[in-house]
Amino acid sequence: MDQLQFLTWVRGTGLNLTLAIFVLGVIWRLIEIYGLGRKQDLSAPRDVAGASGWHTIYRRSIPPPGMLKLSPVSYIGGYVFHVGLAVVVFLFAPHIALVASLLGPTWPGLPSQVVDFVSVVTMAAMVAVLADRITKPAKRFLSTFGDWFTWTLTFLPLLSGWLAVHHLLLPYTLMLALHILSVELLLIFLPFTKLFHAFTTFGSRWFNGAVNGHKGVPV
Amino acid sequence: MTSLVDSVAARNATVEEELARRGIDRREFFKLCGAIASLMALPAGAAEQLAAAVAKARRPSVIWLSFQECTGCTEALTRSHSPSLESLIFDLISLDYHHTLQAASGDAAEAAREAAMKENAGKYLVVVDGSIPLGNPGYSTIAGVSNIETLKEVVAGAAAVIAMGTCAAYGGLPAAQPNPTGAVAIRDLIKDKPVVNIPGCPPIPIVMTGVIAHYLAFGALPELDGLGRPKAFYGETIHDRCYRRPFYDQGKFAETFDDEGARRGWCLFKLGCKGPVTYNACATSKWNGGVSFPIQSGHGCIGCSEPNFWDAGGFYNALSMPAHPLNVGAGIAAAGAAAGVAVTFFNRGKKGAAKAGHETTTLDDLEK
Amino acid sequence: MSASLEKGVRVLKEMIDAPIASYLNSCVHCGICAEACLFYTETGDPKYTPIHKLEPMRRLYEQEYTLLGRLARMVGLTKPVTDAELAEWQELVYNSCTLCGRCSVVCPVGNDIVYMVRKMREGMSAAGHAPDGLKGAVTRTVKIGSPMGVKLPAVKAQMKHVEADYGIQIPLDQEGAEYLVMLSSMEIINFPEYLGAIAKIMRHAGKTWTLCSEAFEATNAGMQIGNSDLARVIVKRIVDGAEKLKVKTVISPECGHAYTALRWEGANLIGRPFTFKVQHIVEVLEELRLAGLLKTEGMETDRLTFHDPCQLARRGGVIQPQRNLMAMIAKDFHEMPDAGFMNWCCGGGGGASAIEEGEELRLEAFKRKKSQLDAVKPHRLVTACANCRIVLEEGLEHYQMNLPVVGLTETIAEHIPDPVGND
Amino acid sequence: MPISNDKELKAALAALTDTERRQVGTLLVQQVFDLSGDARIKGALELARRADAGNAELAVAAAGVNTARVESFTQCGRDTDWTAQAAHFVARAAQECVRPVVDLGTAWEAAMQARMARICQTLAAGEGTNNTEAEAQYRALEAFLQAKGRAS
Repeated sequence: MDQLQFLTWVRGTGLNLTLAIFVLGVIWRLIEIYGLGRKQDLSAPRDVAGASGWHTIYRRSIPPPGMLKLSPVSYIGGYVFHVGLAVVVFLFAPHIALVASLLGPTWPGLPSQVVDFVSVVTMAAMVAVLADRITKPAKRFLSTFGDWFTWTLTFLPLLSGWLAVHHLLLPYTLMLALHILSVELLLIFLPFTKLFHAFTTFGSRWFNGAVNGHKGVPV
Repeated sequence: MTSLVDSVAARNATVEEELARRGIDRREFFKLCGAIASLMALPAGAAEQLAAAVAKARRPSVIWLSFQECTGCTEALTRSHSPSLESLIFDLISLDYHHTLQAASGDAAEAAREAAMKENAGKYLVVVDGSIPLGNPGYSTIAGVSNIETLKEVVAGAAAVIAMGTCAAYGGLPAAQPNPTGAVAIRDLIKDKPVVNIPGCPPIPIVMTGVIAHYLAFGALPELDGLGRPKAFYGETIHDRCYRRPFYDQGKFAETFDDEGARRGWCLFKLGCKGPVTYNACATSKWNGGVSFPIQSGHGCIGCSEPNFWDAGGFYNALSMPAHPLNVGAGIAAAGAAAGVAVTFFNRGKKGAAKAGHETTTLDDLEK
Repeated sequence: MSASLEKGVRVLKEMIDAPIASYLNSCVHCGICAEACLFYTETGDPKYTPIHKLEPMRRLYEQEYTLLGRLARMVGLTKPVTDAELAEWQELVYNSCTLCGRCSVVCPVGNDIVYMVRKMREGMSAAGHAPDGLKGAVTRTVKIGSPMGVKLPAVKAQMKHVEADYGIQIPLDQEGAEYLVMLSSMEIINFPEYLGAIAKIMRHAGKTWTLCSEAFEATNAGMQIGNSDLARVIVKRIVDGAEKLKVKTVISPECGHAYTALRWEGANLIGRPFTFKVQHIVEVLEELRLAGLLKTEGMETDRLTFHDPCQLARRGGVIQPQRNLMAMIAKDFHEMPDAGFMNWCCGGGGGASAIEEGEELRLEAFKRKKSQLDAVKPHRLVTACANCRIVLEEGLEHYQMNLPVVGLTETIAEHIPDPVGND
Repeated sequence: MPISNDKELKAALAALTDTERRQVGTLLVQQVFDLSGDARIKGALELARRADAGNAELAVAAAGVNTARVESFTQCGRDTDWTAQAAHFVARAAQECVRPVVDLGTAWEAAMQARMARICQTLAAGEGTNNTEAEAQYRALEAFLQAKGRAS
């Protein structure tokens, strides 16, 4: 199998397989998780404006008072690389074209040079967050193989994508193929690792907000 | 066009004598060598050295074998227009057998080939265009002899083999899915002789001339890359040499073949151009004597010099697009839902059993 | 029938629900919950990271309720939860967790970690891995009626004493009264002035109230040990008492967990909504204040600050009322840093103060409260939870901080003038 | 003038000077001191009895008594030992006597805490709630007033 065949495979069959596993995995896992249901709270609710699951979904993105200075790398690094990932994935012309071709809608993107800069910043933030995971005792203690694996799964697409765009290190055919392959690995593992927090975070925040909102506590 | 048969007398003449006989003066010849030297990125001083060597060289005997091919490669080489560099090629070599071009036919043609093989044993070049069908030898034969037999027989005494065109180099369109004839490339069959692949559908004539001239001048084939292609011509991608590259970098793309962008000559990436993944010299040496090349004429490169370019997804699917239409339909979602519901069914059952089996904790149940 | 791993696992299987599944799948091991937990920040020991306290339950969830998890266990990739593991986790789930809920409000992906610890305690207690202190407390509450062995005579004695001290008649078992006042054993034993304060306030506000002889104990050690079966037995007494006396509202006293147990878990424990209202005494005082029935005189002049009991403020939603009440009686009131919603725990809640072997860790964790107080340097510390008061006083004593701790209700009662004509 | 109820007790206390109130308070706490026996409280009471006790000394004694008070709390969730709890109230009563400023309220508070100590003792003995501490306090105050030669 030579480079063009490899690229064709990842752009064709590989992509097909990946999206299938991804769609299947996400739906399966979501039902598996939320199908467990929960008991209704019979205690009398305390109605307080702004205390509900929906509020928590956005409010929990803001660091609670006093927490930012306790874990700045987690918060700032976390923000930068999540927002950066979103910009690189959803505002880069080729990605928009790809998504538009798959799902239909299209939207304006950012100039390639801006996205290029953002991707470098995102990679830097990820390295910072990785360093934090290695040095901070609580984080290090919690870290399992899954954490290091999912970090790599998220970092490789960024790196290979950046190298492909700049035609660096490997021939473009191979680097583009590796980039697409790394994205496919990310999508395949997403529903079965902690990356699934991309979906369950909203459910978790909603439950947290609902349980505390019932008590009139806007969390 | 010099008829091949009556050139037998001139067979032993050197290139210099042959050119003089044709009335082509030394300046024209020097211009050819200068062009080839520069094209192959040889050092400046090499032009004279190349000219001196070629002039002295005895024109090698070349046997051209055509198997499963469309004669496009020959067509490209023999395009007749002003006495171009390509036509001069036939002055550098003694083309002793080419069943399309030679006047002889039938037994006479085969006799000419066998004579050339015997006379130049071990020194003649074999040029092949077209792939070889392994599915059934009967698919493609010359004079009743299967291509595979002819190839083996001819290549046995050859000094080197030049696989001319993507079919000979990598199997080409005959090898496209489902490859009914079991077409294979030369490199898949010939392992014991040096093989030079000159892919392209068709390849650029100057590339042919360059390789021959290099062989004549230095008595060896030029440096090849991993896919057996001369690095001088196939070292860069079309994309890296494309004059529209600045538009790609600025994100200026033509969206359709006749929109504003296309008319402005913007990058054709979104229209399926495979320039970034195709190694060839089209963007620099261009075609038809430097007139143009596919991208310059407004159509994306289809990657014709890359193996399997024919099965690399739609020619008009951009590289960042799925190669083929995807089918991730409701079936997949349904399967996911089914798995989810099934697990939930078991989970609820397990939870229910745990609830049913709940033994109310009393005070002494706190102790083990 | 005695406790066993099998029983504990069965209870955990019953407890795990969609929220817990969602949380366990969302955790990204970012460690921010540790930064919010005083047992980690003051000891620096990563094992006190809140989400780590749920590790056995997480593994059980994975092996029981996820397809891949079940497969992994079948092929031996993961080990089932062992009894030894639960024994090892006892210290993490009880001694080093006061159910203060700070981790739940900071988790970036929204995991309600304290919700899970509370559920995990169900399994731990059923498996026999609950601290002896709590076992004793819940046994005494079920058998005698109070975690500290207080029987009705002691309540009656205190009633008599308060009547003598305050000159007000203490109603007992008065059917049809508006309020049913509950007491926590801590108040009956250590802070009798609470009952006096209630009597004074109720007379001042002209409200009818009563104690109930069958249900004077407000606290619920069953909830602290994390066993709903026992918690149900305990809370049922209060419900029966309240419904027998046909009261409109039950007042949960100056105690954190009593409020959570009755107000939020009570209805779910007995399986039906209450027919009466439940309010913390601070909520009642605020209501009286708003209704203009709480006219205090004079102001405290020394420098005061307020310690928000976790179960009342962050976990119960009562944050502003205590400030309004303090404004009524304190001239020189200063908020501690992180006060209110993000307040740090005193270190003794959730039954932790009943665990003798947890004493040393609690005093270590108290340094966080010390730094909060050092930032404000008050002359007196006001709070609204009897257990907080004792834990605070012990901590302050341990660190040689001369800082008296008083209850909000008692302090307000001191500012209520005696009606004219009293002796 | 005999004192037979709390109203008269309060009136009598109201008629005393602050220093006398501290001494009466100390007297009442002394009557229940046997329930504690804590040396720090013993020292504090002796100090409070001296009319010339300075604020600094009082503060030191107060700290000791406070420690005794905190140490004698019945821990949350622990089984109540009413005898030990009695000692806690003796400490609380003693704390009133070593306050820098003593007024009617503190004297009355000392009396009340002393009674709580006695109640704890009766509870510990399981004799129900009635005890004679109140009367004992009336007799003590009468004796104090007698000694002061003032028959109010």
